[in-house]
Amino acid sequence: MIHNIPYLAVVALVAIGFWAMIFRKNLIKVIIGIAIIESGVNFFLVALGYRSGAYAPIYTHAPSGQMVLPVPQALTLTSIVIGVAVLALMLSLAVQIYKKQGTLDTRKGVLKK
Amino acid sequence: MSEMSKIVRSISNLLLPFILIYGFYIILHGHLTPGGGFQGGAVVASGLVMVLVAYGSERFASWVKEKHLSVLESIGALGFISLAFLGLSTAFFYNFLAGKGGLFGDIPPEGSNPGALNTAGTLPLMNLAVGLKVIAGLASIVLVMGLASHYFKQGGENDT
Amino acid sequence: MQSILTTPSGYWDPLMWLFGLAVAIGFALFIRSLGQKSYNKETDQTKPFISGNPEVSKSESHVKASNLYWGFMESLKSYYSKIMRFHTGNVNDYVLLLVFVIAVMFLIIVLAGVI
Amino acid sequence: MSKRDLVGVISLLILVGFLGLGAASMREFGVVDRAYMDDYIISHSQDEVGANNAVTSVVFDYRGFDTLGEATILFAAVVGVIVIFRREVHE
Amino acid sequence: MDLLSLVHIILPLLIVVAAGFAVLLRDLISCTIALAAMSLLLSLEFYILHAPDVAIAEAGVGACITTAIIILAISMTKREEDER
Amino acid sequence: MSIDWLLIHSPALIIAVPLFAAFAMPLIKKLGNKTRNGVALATVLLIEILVIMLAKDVFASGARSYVFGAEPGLTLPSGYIVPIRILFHVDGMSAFMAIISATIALVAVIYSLKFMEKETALDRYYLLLLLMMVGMFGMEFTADLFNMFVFLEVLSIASCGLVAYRIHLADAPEGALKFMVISSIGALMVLLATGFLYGQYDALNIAQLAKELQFNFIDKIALVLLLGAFAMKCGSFPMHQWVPDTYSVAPAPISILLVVSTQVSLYALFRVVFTLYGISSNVVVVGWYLIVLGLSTLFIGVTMAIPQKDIKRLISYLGVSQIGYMLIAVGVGFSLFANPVEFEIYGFRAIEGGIFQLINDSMYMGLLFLVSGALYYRIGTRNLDSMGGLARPMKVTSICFLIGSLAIAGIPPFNGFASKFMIYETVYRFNPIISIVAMLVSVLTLAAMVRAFSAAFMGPSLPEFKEVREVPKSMILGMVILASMVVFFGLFPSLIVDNLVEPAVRALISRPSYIISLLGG
Repeated sequence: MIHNIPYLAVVALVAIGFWAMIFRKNLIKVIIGIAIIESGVNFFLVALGYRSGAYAPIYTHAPSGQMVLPVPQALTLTSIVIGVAVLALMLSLAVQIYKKQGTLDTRKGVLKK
Repeated sequence: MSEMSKIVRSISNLLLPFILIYGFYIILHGHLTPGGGFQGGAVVASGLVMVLVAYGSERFASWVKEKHLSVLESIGALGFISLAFLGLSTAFFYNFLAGKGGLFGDIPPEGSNPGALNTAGTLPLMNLAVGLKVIAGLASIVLVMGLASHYFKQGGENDT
Repeated sequence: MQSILTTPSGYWDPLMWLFGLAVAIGFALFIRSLGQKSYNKETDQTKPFISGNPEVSKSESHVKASNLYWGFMESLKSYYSKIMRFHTGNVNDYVLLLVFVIAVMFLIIVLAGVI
Repeated sequence: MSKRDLVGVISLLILVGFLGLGAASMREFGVVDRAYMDDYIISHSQDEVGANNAVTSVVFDYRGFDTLGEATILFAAVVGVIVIFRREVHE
Repeated sequence: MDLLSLVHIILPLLIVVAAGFAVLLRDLISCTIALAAMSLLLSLEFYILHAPDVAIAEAGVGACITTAIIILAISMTKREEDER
Repeated sequence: MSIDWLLIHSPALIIAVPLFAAFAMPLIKKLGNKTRNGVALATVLLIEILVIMLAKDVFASGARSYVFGAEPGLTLPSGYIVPIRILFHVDGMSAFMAIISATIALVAVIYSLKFMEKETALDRYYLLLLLMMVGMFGMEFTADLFNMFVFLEVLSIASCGLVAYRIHLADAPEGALKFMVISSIGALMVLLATGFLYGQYDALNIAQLAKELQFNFIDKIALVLLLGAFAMKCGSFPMHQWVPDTYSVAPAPISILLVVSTQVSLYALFRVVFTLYGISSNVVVVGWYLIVLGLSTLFIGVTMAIPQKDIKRLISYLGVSQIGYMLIAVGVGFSLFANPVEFEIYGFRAIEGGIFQLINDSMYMGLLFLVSGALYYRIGTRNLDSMGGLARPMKVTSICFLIGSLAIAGIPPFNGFASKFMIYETVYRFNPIISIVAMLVSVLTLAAMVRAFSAAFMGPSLPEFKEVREVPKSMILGMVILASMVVFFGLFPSLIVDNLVEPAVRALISRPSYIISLLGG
């Protein structure tokens, strides 16, 4: 249990992100919440690949021996770039909403019912 | 984004070459040391972002045009997918250069070794293509948003 | 026949249905043709008669969409006021509902094996 | 505290509780008990692909198709941002 | 308990604290700084988890590009969060 | 370049050719507008042909696998028991979904040629449209959970760019942002579930995971996350509110592609339920969960549709309620999965009805959205209150709308009736109350469509619409293609069910053959 602290930190990050997305009324805060969940999931993937006492999966400098798992790192790389792409798109939309409606309040949208 | 003070500008001038060299090193040595196209592209793009912040987006836009960046990005993406297509005699994404000798075709010795640039088949080429694409993509995102903020500050109601 | 769709307790044949429809329409037309033939257009026969008042203009006699089904909406007012309040159009609520559904499903699916 | 907030807090707590239980009952951090896929890559990537960096060989060779998808996503996002901030909307 | 496992406990806690600040602060620029700090700590954690590739990517993308984009967006909108 | 070679590589080519065209689009732009439209149209046509070839082969001679970066057919490295590389697995169900996506994309491009003519930056429009197609095909073909996440993101980012395409409209950015928030959070839940499964079994391949799955506590958590995320992406009841927001602001050709993209999410849901978890999960609970979701989606969707003033919102709410039919039918089939006798009697037929409903839904929903787009093209508004008497100037459009509304309400002899008939009958055997509610919803659907039809097309011809003419030929062509398919599917339902739907359902429910064909015996 105590050794699973990184996993529990991931759950805490997901919870904080959801908290921001549910209870914060500012669109930029909602987007920051998504970024936090994204970071949490990335952390989760890398933590899954960790093997204690092993080396980075690169032969150039590592002494031959056990290595940490390479696949989760590759997945995380993909996921980081996806994260920044999504973030840029959402922020530009938020800017346009501010331009159209003069507010970033989620409660004052025009699409209702 | 408007221009910043002279101190900031000279420091960014000083730092830019180092960041660029570091970024291109990461891209080129992606198959040997930690790094690769994405990481190096992100580093180079962050150097460009520094210049954009220091000099302001209008001045940056007079050096680097958004349409040129989009052509560069397109070329990078096309290069990447073409390298994948070239393996189609066996399968999509087949690494047709690895282990065949010639350019990038050497096989590194088993186990821990410093490695040679001349290995890994299509990987260095893919790294280059992806690096180009990521540099152009991230830079154009920041450039477009910076220009938009410039026009917003001017406060035109009728222009988007 | 490629058109017959068999189901566990019967079948459905659209071509047969179309044939039946054609017969029914033919029968209806036949009955219609038995009626009086002396219907003349462009006479007073076809003009609307609104208790002696002049005819209203076309755009005024058009029933707009929000006025259609007025009675239906009125009789279900209590239901609709609830359901409309539920549709807030607020991004926070969308995420809240996802979390709510996931939480309920945790309770159902994970505990279903335990209890 | 409104009814909505109450629902939110309770369902968030349930979510976090179950996720936390799951995380706690996961295999222990740092102890990998089965790694068929990754061990194959660690032991074969150097002679199959020829790259010293196993992560790069995963990114561009074993899972190269994911990377193509990722490049596509970045491309789409850049195009989306340019479309959103384009200045003239009618010809 | 050796030093490394202590680091594996402290760094995640710091990351969670930084994330909490990124959500709780009212000033959006401060939130962005907290987010950048979280990214940097995360990148450090990746380095300790023997993932140097991911650490470089997270430092470049998460701490620099993301921050720049968010600050650009805030400069085009409002800096303060609305009152509840 | 023989036919065999083309068939072997077609799963990869169907993804790669539109990607190549999309990446080249910023360069093609310089060659002029005609070339740009021609390239987009040619790519979509080529893909349609490839998909039909592949589907014919798959229906005739079984599923096809494709390995990226290794010799064809070598799904496992020699002498090894787990797959390492990314695999594509095209079985009947994937081919069926691919036919729907390719056809609707073709119609969307044909319709866009005139409809979007007045907008700027059209190279980027076609680029994003092609990327959206790539995302759909990727999600349909892939046999890898992480790859599914990647293509889910490709699909949602490309669609987000297209929803926000008419950025000058007041509500476009808001609809797009809601869509993006929803889809990115859904995709993150999928990624979290992938992480949980990966940590347990060190595998990402769906077949490998399905083989090893034990349905312990962590597998249950992953199942819940996947179900929640995909249920939200396909717009089922409590999480359906983003659907009308997004569909109503998107251009009409994009709305019909968004309908297909929700169906692709539904396909992913079915894939998770049937192939990944299958019999090893608690079938009755999961099946009843799908049924309850479906019922509430049906009812809320249709009752919300009736009072709408915006024609596209009205159609979108009806689209939400149509998803409910598929969820109910498949849920009934899945809850009988553990009971082979009853499953053979009517459970299989129920799933067939649901899958047949899926292809019909894409056709008539597409038709209705195209008609609403035609109205917008001519009179520049989506508000039903300011329409009226449009049947006289726009004859073809109004006939298409009539066909679409009768089909969506399940009136014979159009295609909606055939699939709904199958669903009513099989579900009645399972539980009569569900069937009765479904029929009631059908009546309410007819009521909503009659309201829209009479408000827009009937009534006296209004003076402000004196100048309105019929829409241009390419838009008419798009509508007529879909309308004739609606009529054809309605007249020959058995042809479609026997040749398209049945192989798809057989592929969907046969979990062991999915595992064996990828991993060997």
